[in-house]
Amino acid sequence: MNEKRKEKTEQPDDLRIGVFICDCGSNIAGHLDCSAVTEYAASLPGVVFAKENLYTCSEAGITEIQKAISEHELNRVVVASCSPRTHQPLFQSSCAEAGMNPYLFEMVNIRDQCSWVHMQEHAEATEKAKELVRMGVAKAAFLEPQKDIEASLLSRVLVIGGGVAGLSAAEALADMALEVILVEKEPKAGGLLNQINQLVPEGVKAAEYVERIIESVNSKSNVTVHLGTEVKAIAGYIGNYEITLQRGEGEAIQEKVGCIVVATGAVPLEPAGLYGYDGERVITQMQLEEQLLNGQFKAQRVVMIQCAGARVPGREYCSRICCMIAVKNAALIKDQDPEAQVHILYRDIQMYGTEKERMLWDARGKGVRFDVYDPEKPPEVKDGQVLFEQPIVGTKRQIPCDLVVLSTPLVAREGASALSQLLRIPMDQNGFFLEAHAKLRPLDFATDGVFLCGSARYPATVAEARSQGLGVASRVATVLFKDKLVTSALVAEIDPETCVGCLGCLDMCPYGAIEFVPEKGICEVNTILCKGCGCCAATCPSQSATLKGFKPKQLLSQIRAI
Amino acid sequence: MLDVGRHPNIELMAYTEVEKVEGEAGDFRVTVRRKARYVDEDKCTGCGACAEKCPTIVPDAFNQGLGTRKAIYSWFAQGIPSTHTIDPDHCRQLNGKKCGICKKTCQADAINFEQEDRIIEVGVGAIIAATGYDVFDPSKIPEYRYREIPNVVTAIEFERLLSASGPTGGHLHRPSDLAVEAEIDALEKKARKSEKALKRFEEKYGESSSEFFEKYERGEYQDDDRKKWADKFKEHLGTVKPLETLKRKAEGFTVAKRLAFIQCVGSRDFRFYPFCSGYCCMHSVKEAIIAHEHEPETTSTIFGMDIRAVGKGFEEYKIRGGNQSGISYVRARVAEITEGENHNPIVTYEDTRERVVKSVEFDMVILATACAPGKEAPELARILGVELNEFGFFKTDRAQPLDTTRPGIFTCGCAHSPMDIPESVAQASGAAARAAQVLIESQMREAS
Amino acid sequence: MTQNVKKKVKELLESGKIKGFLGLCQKNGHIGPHLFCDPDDLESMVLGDEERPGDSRYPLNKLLIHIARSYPDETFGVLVRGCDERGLKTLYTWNQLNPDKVIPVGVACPQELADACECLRPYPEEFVEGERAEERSSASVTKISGLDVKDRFTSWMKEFARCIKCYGCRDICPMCFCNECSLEAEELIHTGELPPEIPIFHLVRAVHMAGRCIDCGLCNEVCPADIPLRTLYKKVADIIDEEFNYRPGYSEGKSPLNILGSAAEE
Amino acid sequence: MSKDILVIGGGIAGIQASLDLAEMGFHVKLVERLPSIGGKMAQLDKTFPTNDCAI
Amino acid sequence: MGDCHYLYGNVATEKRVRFLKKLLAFSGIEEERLRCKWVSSAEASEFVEEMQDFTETLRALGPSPLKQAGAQRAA
Repeated sequence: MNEKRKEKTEQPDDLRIGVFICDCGSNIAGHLDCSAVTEYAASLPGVVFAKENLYTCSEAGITEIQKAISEHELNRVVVASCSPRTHQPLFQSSCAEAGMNPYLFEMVNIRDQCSWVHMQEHAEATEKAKELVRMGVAKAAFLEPQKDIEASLLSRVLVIGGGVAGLSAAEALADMALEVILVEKEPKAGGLLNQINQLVPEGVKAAEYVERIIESVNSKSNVTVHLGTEVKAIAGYIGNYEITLQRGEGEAIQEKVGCIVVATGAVPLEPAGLYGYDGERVITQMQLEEQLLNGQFKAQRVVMIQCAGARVPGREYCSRICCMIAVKNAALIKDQDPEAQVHILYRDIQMYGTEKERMLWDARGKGVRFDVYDPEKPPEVKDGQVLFEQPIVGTKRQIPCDLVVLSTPLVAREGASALSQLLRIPMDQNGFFLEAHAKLRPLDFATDGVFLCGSARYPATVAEARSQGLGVASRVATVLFKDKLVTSALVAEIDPETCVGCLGCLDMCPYGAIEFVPEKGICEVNTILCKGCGCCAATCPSQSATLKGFKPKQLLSQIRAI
Repeated sequence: MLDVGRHPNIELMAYTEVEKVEGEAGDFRVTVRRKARYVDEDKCTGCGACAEKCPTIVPDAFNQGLGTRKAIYSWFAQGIPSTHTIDPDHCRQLNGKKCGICKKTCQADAINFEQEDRIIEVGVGAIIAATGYDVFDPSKIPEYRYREIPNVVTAIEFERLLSASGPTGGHLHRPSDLAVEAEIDALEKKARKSEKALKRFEEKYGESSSEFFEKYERGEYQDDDRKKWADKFKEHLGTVKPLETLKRKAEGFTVAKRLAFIQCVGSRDFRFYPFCSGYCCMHSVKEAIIAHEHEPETTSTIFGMDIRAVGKGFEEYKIRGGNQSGISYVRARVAEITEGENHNPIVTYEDTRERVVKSVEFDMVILATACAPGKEAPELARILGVELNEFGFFKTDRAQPLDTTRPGIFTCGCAHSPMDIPESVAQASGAAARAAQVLIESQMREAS
Repeated sequence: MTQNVKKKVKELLESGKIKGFLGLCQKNGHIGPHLFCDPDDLESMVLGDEERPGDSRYPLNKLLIHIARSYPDETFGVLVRGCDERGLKTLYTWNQLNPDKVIPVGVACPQELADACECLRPYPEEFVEGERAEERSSASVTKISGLDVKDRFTSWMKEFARCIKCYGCRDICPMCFCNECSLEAEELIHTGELPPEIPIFHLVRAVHMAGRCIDCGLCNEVCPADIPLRTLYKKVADIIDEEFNYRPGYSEGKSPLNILGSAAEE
Repeated sequence: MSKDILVIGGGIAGIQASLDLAEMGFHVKLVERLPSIGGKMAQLDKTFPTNDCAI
Repeated sequence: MGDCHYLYGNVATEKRVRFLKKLLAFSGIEEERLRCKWVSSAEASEFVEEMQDFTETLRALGPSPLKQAGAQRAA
């Protein structure tokens, strides 16, 4: 029954491993003896070439590897340097260019996991680096060549959310000759802008501004807009998503798209119980916007309190735009009625950038008063007065007022967690969607084919939402302008002979990438959906389900090499 | 950065400047000047052997003048392209003196002193101006005495000191200490030279210089040769004594532990730039956290009117910095920096908490300098035929935030306005989208 | 003793509800599993209590899997004791048997057998033969748990050291339905070594028994080295019960170790 | 009518714009005043808020 | 707890570890020899503390019984 398992556990005979030890400038070489590690690597079984480089990731380092592959006919390459996250794709593509299958490449992290954490223990760090390299070489011996997986791409995009971000994304995608399906839950597009009075800095009417964009989007032939519609189900994967839309009680609409843009925005916090909020004498900025919009605003003495329910334990983030809204409205009130007294109590006045800072100076010029309050001793609102401790002057102050406006932060929509389940996309602790990389991929998700813009990622001003809409269009184009999609080969596989169809793996797959095939009575992996997490391999008792690149033989050889 | 160098669709033209732009959206003719590197790009492998041998040492602009580089150099270690460049102002050979060492050492024979600037014409459909910004020169603010006090540095200089690939390999040596160490090196070099000369005399006359000098003092020798020997000995003493005192002083040097960060240097200041540069508050918090990582006893004080942690995860980062990395935030606008003894800068400010004027001594002061518009921006704007706004950045309109005033030309990043890296990256993708749209539109018009 | 069972089987066969009945038969002095298809030829059927009750039991469920696989559309009857029924329920959840295609015929175990097995429920839901015996808790587990860590280790190692790696426990176990067992994977258990890497060999099997073992005790009976495997697997089942309040055969659905997310815990 | 795009400035913004356009299949000419690209970000050691290294 | 890169990987592991701890204890290997802690990439200092504490516990427990058993078998 187990002849099939007879492959020898020792290494296959035709093994020619090349090991490259990187100094990484002084990051590694500064804390351990790289040449000793190189010498040691050369002595390991199967290693035919070992070299130390100053910067393996530099052009010189790359040519070094490629030269070694051709001269020494290497069929395995191990690079001991920094974390695979930084340069693994680069090294793999360089090996491929030199004629070696990129999956016969293994990286060993002797910087973040060794030199950086043992800066003062030079000798022990060198020994540890040797062991890490020995483990890497042991695993490299069992690497098998793989081929990348290819799939077709549909050049249609689904944009979820018709706020300014979603509209901008739809407009930009349409201008790039892509077909767009825009879905908006509300009967009318425009999102928060529909409740906003004026925009800065020229004081354009928000309604007009968003109307112009809606017209531009509607005028484009390759955009279909579904208002009052919600996304019910999403299946499939990058390049081939099947979407089910539901308009109210009507029948479901099926659509097929290649990429998805999430632009569901965020909602202002309902500050229940804060500063005696009652929607009458203590209102939110949104309610103030409405009053200004329909001309019902009549208050003479206004006090605005910033960071109401924000930058507090449990909701620590700064919601970025509430200061701008407060200063805008304060200046507006002074324009309408120079006699009005407007007083803004703040912790930090977040008027970053060029235009916002000038708004602040203009507002001060118009007589808006600004005062710092101490977060430990927040202001109190009592029958027509705001009492607070003014730290700079050091006195307790009362400001008589007939209206208090709370600047509350934008918080995640409750529907967000449902969407995150639907699309299997992660959220951060504040309920905003978590992008792939905070710095270098702010508009992508880790799951390929799904992108993000606007306040769904983090509160953003109108200008930021518009440029993020454009940005996400470019990110989508980098995928859909190609004729086919190539994904990594490191996915799971299930051995059809030994699988008994017990569905153990199927239940454990977080991405639903495993299906049961009744006729054959076994389970099979959808290689496009599979993210290579290995949950199935960890569950299968008979090792029928395994993850390419992390097979039991490979891992056990690595463990035994310690 | 690497991907740009290797991407088949990107032609990288480094050390090149735009000279002229004509035509309109969809069909621009651009003339660029590829400045002479005096090194053949195709042959040079960036091995750096020439830089090792080059005798001319020059302050390194990449390291803000803190470190040094040679007349033939690569902008920074992992720079792309790694082709080296000869600095025509400092290279002996190019200034008529005899040298050519780099040409001899270069195995790839890539050095070519006769190389000329090349003018190239390029046809493009759209242009993106991502020319970034300049760091504000704080010496314009007299009360911060940036030039006079060595231990007052700009944020970028501090960054270089922190960086493992920087001049001090990441150790926070104080610039005043670095100056002393440089002096020690120079004196040591001089001492070695004079010692060699004394040795020649000692071999010639068979006695040690000090014994000889005592006799000479007593008038035993009058001949010229002995006089030269005595003068040389005096000169030698003149170098060795200060060398000893400096060396003893150098033993006491430690890395900088008490750091002060002063925010809004040049920003929110009507004398220079009335706007807020957006990233410097967070930049200081990060530098304080990293400094604490390098040296756990480090304490940092950040002086700012507001600490603007407005981006995603920024406020949590600032709070964590405060709790775990010994950072305290003081709401104040620093009035003046003076120098106390041992080169320690003293920061004078009004502490708004206790409403009293204080002067506190620090090991080092870091100025969070403003994001000034590029000094070449006006010139580039003229070439591109676009307007600048009142702050000196490219003028854009509200409906299309990334378009300049000339159709087909777009801008993003700090050339558009001061912003942090995530915003720049998002805007860069946006500008790419706008540029792509121009090309797609013109292709469709062509096709129809 | 077997009249009621024979009557029931005869009924099922004649009514065509089942194609065949998998039970035990006594032929030329031996008791073995037998598929009775002819309603009139039930003479040799027995319940497997030759001298003492339950002394010749077989994993009839495991055999049923293979039979059902070759005749996917047919329904079969099978003789079940308390543990066999738990086996059937668990095999249903592991998609090895189709509940609509199996009709169990229950037999309750006598008290003597129930004590020997220390069985928690020595009777199936409905049974045609025997009476309900009292449930017993596993004294053997408490005995070992009482020892201190060092003694526990030495006692188990002494037991495991006698293992001759005959894989008998795996082959007999109704819950071990894998085509190929990872305990025979070259890289995990090297061939040619006796005893096999202990305690890894037995602990790996114990982990595979988590959420599967129905405590039928066949492994104990079949082990030539008399290693108290049942006690080990009883403890495994107890842990799963304490931690996730799930016991194979008693609770519904799959074991929480095999279900995504924390939903299964409460 | 060319299929090329000129990007002036080799800092993080120029690099990201060039990479996006190149991935879309356009030909990009990236012009940088200094001997190599990287701009101000290359001078940074680490970046907030994740402390990843800037290179 | 929920923000595992692969969405639920950590939940499954946590359950297995709870089970394994007790199984090991029953088979005579001290429970403390297996420890499972959640540390994100940003929590470097917590990771360091955790590892130091773990090494101290192991040092207190002395050599693993498996080691001695392995040694006997080899002898």
